[in-house]
Amino acid sequence: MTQKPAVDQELAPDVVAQPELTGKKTLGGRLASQRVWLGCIAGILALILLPMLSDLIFGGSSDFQLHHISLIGIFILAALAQNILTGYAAQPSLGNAAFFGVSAYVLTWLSSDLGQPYWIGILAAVVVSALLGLIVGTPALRISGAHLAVATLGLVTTVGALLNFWDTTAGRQNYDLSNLPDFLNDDRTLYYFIFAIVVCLLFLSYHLLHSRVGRAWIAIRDNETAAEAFGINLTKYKLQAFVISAAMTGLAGSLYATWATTASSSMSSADQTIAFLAMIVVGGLGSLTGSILGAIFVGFLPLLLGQLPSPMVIGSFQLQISTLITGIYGLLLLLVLIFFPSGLSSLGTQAGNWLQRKPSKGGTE
Amino acid sequence: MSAFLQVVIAGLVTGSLYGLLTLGIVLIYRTTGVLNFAYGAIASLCACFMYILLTGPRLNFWIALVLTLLFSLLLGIVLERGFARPVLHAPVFTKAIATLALALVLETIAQAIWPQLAEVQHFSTPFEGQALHLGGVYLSAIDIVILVVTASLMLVLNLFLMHTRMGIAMRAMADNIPATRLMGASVGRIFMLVWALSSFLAAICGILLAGQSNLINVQFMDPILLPAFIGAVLGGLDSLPGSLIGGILVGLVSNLLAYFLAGHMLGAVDMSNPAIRDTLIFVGFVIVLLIRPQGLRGRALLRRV
Amino acid sequence: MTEVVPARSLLEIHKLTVRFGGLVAINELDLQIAEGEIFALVGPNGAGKTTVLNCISGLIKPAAGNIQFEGRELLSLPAHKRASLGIGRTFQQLQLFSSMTVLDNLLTARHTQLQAGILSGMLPFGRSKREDAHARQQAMETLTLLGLESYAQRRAGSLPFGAQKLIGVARALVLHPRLVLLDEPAAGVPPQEVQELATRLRFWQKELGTTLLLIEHNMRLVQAVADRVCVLDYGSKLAEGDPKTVLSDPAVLEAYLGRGASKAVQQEGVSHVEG
Amino acid sequence: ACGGSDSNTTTAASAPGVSNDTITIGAVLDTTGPLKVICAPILAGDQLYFDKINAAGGINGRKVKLVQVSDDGVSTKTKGAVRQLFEQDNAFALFQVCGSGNANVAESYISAKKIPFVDPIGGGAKFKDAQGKALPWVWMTQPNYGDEGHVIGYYLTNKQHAKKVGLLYEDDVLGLQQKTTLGETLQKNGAQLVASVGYSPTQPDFTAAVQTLKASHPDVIVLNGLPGPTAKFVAAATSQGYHPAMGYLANYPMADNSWAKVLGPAGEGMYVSGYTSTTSPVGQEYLKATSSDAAFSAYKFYGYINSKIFSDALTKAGKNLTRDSLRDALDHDFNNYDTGFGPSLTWTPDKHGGVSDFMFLQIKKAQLTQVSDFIKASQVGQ
Amino acid sequence: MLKVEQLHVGYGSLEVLHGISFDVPEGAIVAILGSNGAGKTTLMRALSGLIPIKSGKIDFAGKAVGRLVAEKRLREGLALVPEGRDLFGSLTVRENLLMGAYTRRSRTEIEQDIERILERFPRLKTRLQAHAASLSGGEGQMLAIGRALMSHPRLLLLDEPSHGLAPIIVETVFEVIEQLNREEGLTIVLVEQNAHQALEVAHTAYILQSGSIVLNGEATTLTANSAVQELYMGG
Ligand SMILES: Nc1ncnc2c1ncn2[C@@H]1O[C@H](COP(=O)(O)OP(=O)(O)OP(=O)(O)O)[C@@H](O)[C@H]1O
Ligand SMILES: Nc1ncnc2c1ncn2[C@@H]1O[C@H](COP(=O)(O)OP(=O)(O)OP(=O)(O)O)[C@@H](O)[C@H]1O
Ligand SMILES: CC(C)C[C@H](N)C(=O)O
Ligand SMILES: [Mg+2]
Ligand SMILES: [Mg+2]
Repeated sequence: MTQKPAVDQELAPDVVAQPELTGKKTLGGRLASQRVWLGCIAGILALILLPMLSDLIFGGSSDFQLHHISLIGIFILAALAQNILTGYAAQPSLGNAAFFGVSAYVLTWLSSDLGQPYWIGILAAVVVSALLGLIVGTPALRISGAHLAVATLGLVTTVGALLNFWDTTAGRQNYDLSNLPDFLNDDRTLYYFIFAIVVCLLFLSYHLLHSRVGRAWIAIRDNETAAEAFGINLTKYKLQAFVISAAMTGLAGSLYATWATTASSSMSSADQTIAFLAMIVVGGLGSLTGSILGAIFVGFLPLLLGQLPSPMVIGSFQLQISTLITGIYGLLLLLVLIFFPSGLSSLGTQAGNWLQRKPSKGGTE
Repeated sequence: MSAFLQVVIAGLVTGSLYGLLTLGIVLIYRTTGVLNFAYGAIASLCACFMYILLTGPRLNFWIALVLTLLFSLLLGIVLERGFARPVLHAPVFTKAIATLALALVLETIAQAIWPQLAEVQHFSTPFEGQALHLGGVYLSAIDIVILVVTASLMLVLNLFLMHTRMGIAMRAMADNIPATRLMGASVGRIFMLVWALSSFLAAICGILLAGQSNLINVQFMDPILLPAFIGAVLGGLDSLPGSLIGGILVGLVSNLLAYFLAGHMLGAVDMSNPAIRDTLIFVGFVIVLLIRPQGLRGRALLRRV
Repeated sequence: MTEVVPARSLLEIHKLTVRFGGLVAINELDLQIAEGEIFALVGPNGAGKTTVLNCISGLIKPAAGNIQFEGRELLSLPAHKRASLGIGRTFQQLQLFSSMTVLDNLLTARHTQLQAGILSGMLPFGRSKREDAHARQQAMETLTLLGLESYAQRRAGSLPFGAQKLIGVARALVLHPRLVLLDEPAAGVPPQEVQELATRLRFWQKELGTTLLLIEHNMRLVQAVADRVCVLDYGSKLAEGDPKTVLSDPAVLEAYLGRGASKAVQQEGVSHVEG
Repeated sequence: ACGGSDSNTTTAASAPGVSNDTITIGAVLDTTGPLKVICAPILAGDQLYFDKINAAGGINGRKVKLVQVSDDGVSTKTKGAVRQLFEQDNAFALFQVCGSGNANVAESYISAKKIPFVDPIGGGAKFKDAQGKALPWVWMTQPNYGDEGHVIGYYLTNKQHAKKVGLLYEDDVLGLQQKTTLGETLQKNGAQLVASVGYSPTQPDFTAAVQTLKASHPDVIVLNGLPGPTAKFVAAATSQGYHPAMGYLANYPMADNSWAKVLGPAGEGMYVSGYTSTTSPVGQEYLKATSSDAAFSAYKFYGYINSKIFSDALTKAGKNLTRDSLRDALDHDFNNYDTGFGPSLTWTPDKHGGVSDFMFLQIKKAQLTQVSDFIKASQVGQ
Repeated sequence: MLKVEQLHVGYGSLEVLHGISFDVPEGAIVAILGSNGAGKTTLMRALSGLIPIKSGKIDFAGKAVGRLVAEKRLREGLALVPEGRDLFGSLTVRENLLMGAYTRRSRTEIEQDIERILERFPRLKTRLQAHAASLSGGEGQMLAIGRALMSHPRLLLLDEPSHGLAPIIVETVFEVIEQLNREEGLTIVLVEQNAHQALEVAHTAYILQSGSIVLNGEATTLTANSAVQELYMGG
């Protein structure tokens, strides 16, 4: 886990048409960016129409299915946050689940124990996460690579243990997030609420990553020394990445508590935090689409696999699927990593390349 | 006093086990730059294999041991071929996550073929119940074995890695795989050796751990993986002696803390709570890293421009 | 070429010493670089040239000595602040932002001249987009000036070595810095382009008043552009002065140029580029 | 939105999940996560019993269909699992959620929807509200750890004449309550809890715990928690040559032969508290049905007998099965009900707690053997 | 000794070399010249096996090596000094040299060779225990050349060996090239920006432009060619 950039620069093919990085001057670029826009609009429309589709397909259990789908939204936020930190600013931090857990507890504490309004709780959760990000980011400036990864992994399990300690000393068996605003008790509005946030943050992140700040992060990822020599304040930008990532993960964490109506110390666990990293690796480091694809794959696939009938009857043979789910998931994960070593988003890029080549062939140039 | 000594000795033994575990982790890290999250699963798979040999065909302990070590070499080779080779050129993060996926797969396989090992089982060794009494201190035979095996493996391995042709090539590979090829070194073969070796080490570690607690199940390595990682990083990740020192430090400190904090309250907070102990260890670890970011024995990353 | 008497020093290095473990890489070095001149630093491999540059741009903390830029002490400033004073540089081993396009490399180099922070960066309109558009235009101008405009949208890491070298130069110049530190810009650049490079460096110096500190083993380039040359050996100054004199100094021939090279340099009579 | 509480069954039957020929019931049992060791055998026991019932014609003419979902043992996933049972799989009632915290998450859902929930598996699960009033939709069968602490304290002092007792406990709902009640009863009976050490389930090393307990020279050490960690503790003590004068006594999650086997030679003579006896007819019936199993599993037996209790409740609720009729049956028809595993069980609208009688077992030749009669917590505690 | 026919090579979908053919007789020094991006480095990578070839043939000493992996080609006697040096940064200078001798067995011979290389590049002697990552640009280049020589190749591929070297060392390098060729019969393929010196030592030369060979001939003839002078020798 050294800080080498994700792509083998020496021998990697020239990705001319990486729509996320190139400007918009060329004809191909313009077409690509039009396509990006069309894609976005189509995506948003699909999100709006999904509940109705779900009604058609699932009938009575539609709300429950939407509730499941909302989870993807929460994971997209978390993956996006991890990607900003790791895929762009190149900090191999495994600490995000700590923010995820802490924010859930802050929200629950404020609203269940102290009876504060939900919105205050969310706000406080995000602010506390951001502060925590600052606190974690400061030592992370000195520690790098695998050392940072292990240290932050330690942070996550320590925070998990402390949250659990709080639970036990407070004598509670589970931490109920009870007094939610009414509309969030409704699966459909919760769905719209979560995805509205997701779309907004994707939109804002897209611009941020293409702005001066985003370029500074990528510069740090590609070459810290050169970045510094060109006036990029490493301390400031790394800290900013930590804080933004922490705040976003905090938002995801408090939404998760809202979604599950409970906070649990297992939210700050090694499994959870590695899942966040797995999301962006599977999806694609340094790619927004990667965050989305990764969240779907890592966050949702196990749930889908859990829906497989168990025991599965194949002829006369009974397969106890439920005991194999973890392994099946691991195997699928492995296959994706082998066939898409730089993430599922490279699939998109390849398709994009192909799409882009076509019009310019018959085009005016 | 003897209780204190006992705690120190136990800390050393646990620490050595962490250290032993880190040897294989560091070996793979130094040759591929990857933290191998599947290491615990490999160790447990091998130890489980031995358990099956001991309880199924009821083989003699030593025969089972030899067979298990052979199995571990084979396992290493199979894993390298089937798993590590296809991701050899993938980015570091991809490799790290792939080891995680591998761990999931291995654990599932072990559980599917040996369902009884989903639960904790008794793992017996010829050392069980044997011990040395030194004054008031009690040193069990398996602890002595652990200390001796760890120390000698570390020495041999370090000599190998620092001074043999193959050892140098392994380190070279971590820097630059294409260039290693250009030197005529068969990267595939070295890589296979690395995996065989580290799986061999994992097997030893798994067996010793199971032998020490006389307990085994498919996931019995999980709780010691993180302390072992912490030990390895504390030591510097790129030095075998360093990682052993790091491992011992973690084992020792956590035992001593547990011993000294027992029964103490800080206001309403019970200081003997494991969460408090883990937190203190973690904070200490971070402080050491802040003072020496490269770890106690590690070398700072050098990048010239 | 007449001796340029430095009227006003832009950069003053005083008793600079750098050690790496037991190795003394630079030993009590004094250097003055005048505003607007092209100053070449040459010397055998491992003499400490790159180390001097790294001290100026803040990547290495020297053991002793001080460096003043326009009378301002540099060593107490963190590396990233020095760029905003107007110091640009290239690197011996490229160090481009290799996953970015060439244009984005140049935009990133203009970091200190842009303002946008997180909040304005997140918005699809407003200051961030405005200043980016402007910076992009300026970057294109720089690329055009150096004849590199066709590379603008290519991923920097995939370009041939020589091209990357020149893009490194473009990246250093795009900010219009007061002082540019060039570490072997001509290495890997084909001879015919070296001539062009010389012309362009002169242009930059003459038209834009940029001061250049140039490390080079390519004596054609040094002869073509340098106003003054300093030869470094084992971290100390071996000779300093105008290129002709210095490069025919027997000690320099002995330690650095060798007989063949000096012969070549003298016989071929490289055209000195003037503006 | 609509939610799943309204009936949308297409058959003429009376309640969701109940059709003319089947009753669908849901269970959240962690068969994939950390509680797998306990939940998987419980599920096997459930299935064994329901298969038997179904083969005999079902309950009031309806077959029982058990739908099990795993929440990976993680309480944030429990709600999703429960919702799946009721909103997707259209279950009639909730039978078993494994883990105290998880059961509590399930409780908030089923209470709001007025769904009966029988047998939360966890000695720390909620069945009373803050005012001590029974939660209207939850029925416990299992004893709670607090009661057990009283009985263990009583047994150690009155039957074994221990004076100084040490305690290893799991530092969460499994242990904290028991630590208190054990201490109280010991004190009341002239003995003392001389040291108590908490552990966390993932703790890799127990040496210091051993030394701390050893330093206070207890006559006996009580082991509270889960099979794995407590076995680790015993192994660590043994490898340091330590054995408390009067040995160990473990609480009921360890009342399983698999645990005795894990301990190996070190386990000989150890006491374990338990509340399920196989000497009853149901126990014998179970033993016969599982005679091909390698070893007796108390967890599987637990699943079996609880399925029986639940089936009895369904039977008592009558042919016209609704959630309310089931609730009525649970509240009124379980008066001194013979559980079939020893203790009797009484549920009233005001009392939804489980059994509170314990007996003690001893490991003899790696087998648990009953060595005491049932002792009622209500007689020894308070 | 080396025979290349109709070689097509590229990166991903981009083709860089469009059917290159040439011959390197045993004992010859062949220079390959060309401007930036002509494909010289790509050619060297393809010859040494660092990147796969799309089509065409590479015969080395009568054996088809075009599909062999890099390590097998080295074992056949084909060594490369890569562009950008590709040192093992975390290994010491000495260990880098030892890596160069990976395929060789005799300890004493290896030690002798290390001695010989240190004599040629005395600058390395003082840095023997330093990590390669700490070397200056030129020191690193010397090490890269030394390392390649340690394998006792039959054919040495040099990708801009004079890169970053002080003039006096460039001289040494070319001396060494000539000497190895003369005394040990080492065959050499040389890519250089320094066309003057390359043509001085080379027997024949090929000129590469946009991935195709546009000109070839005796080194002396090419030196006299005005177009070559204009384009590759800086007028
Ligand atoms: N970080 C470092 N650690 C150890 N030694 C170093 C370090 N940086 C430089 N050196 C050593 O200091 C000396 C000077 O190096 P420097 O890079 O300044 O040389 P240079 O004059 O630029 O040489 P070249 O012309 O070959 O690039 C070299 O011997 C080099 O090995
Ligand atoms: N990793 C890569 N991915 C994509 N294209 C590449 C890659 N490496 C080189 N190229 C392209 O291949 C072509 C030939 O490059 P090559 O490096 O072989 O040139 P060269 O002749 O060695 O140039 P130079 O003299 O600058 O070293 C160039 O157009 C370059 O952009
Ligand atoms: C079946 C029981 C032993 C489970 C245990 N009581 C728990 O709380 O998780
Ligand atoms: Mg240099
Ligand atoms: Mg090249």
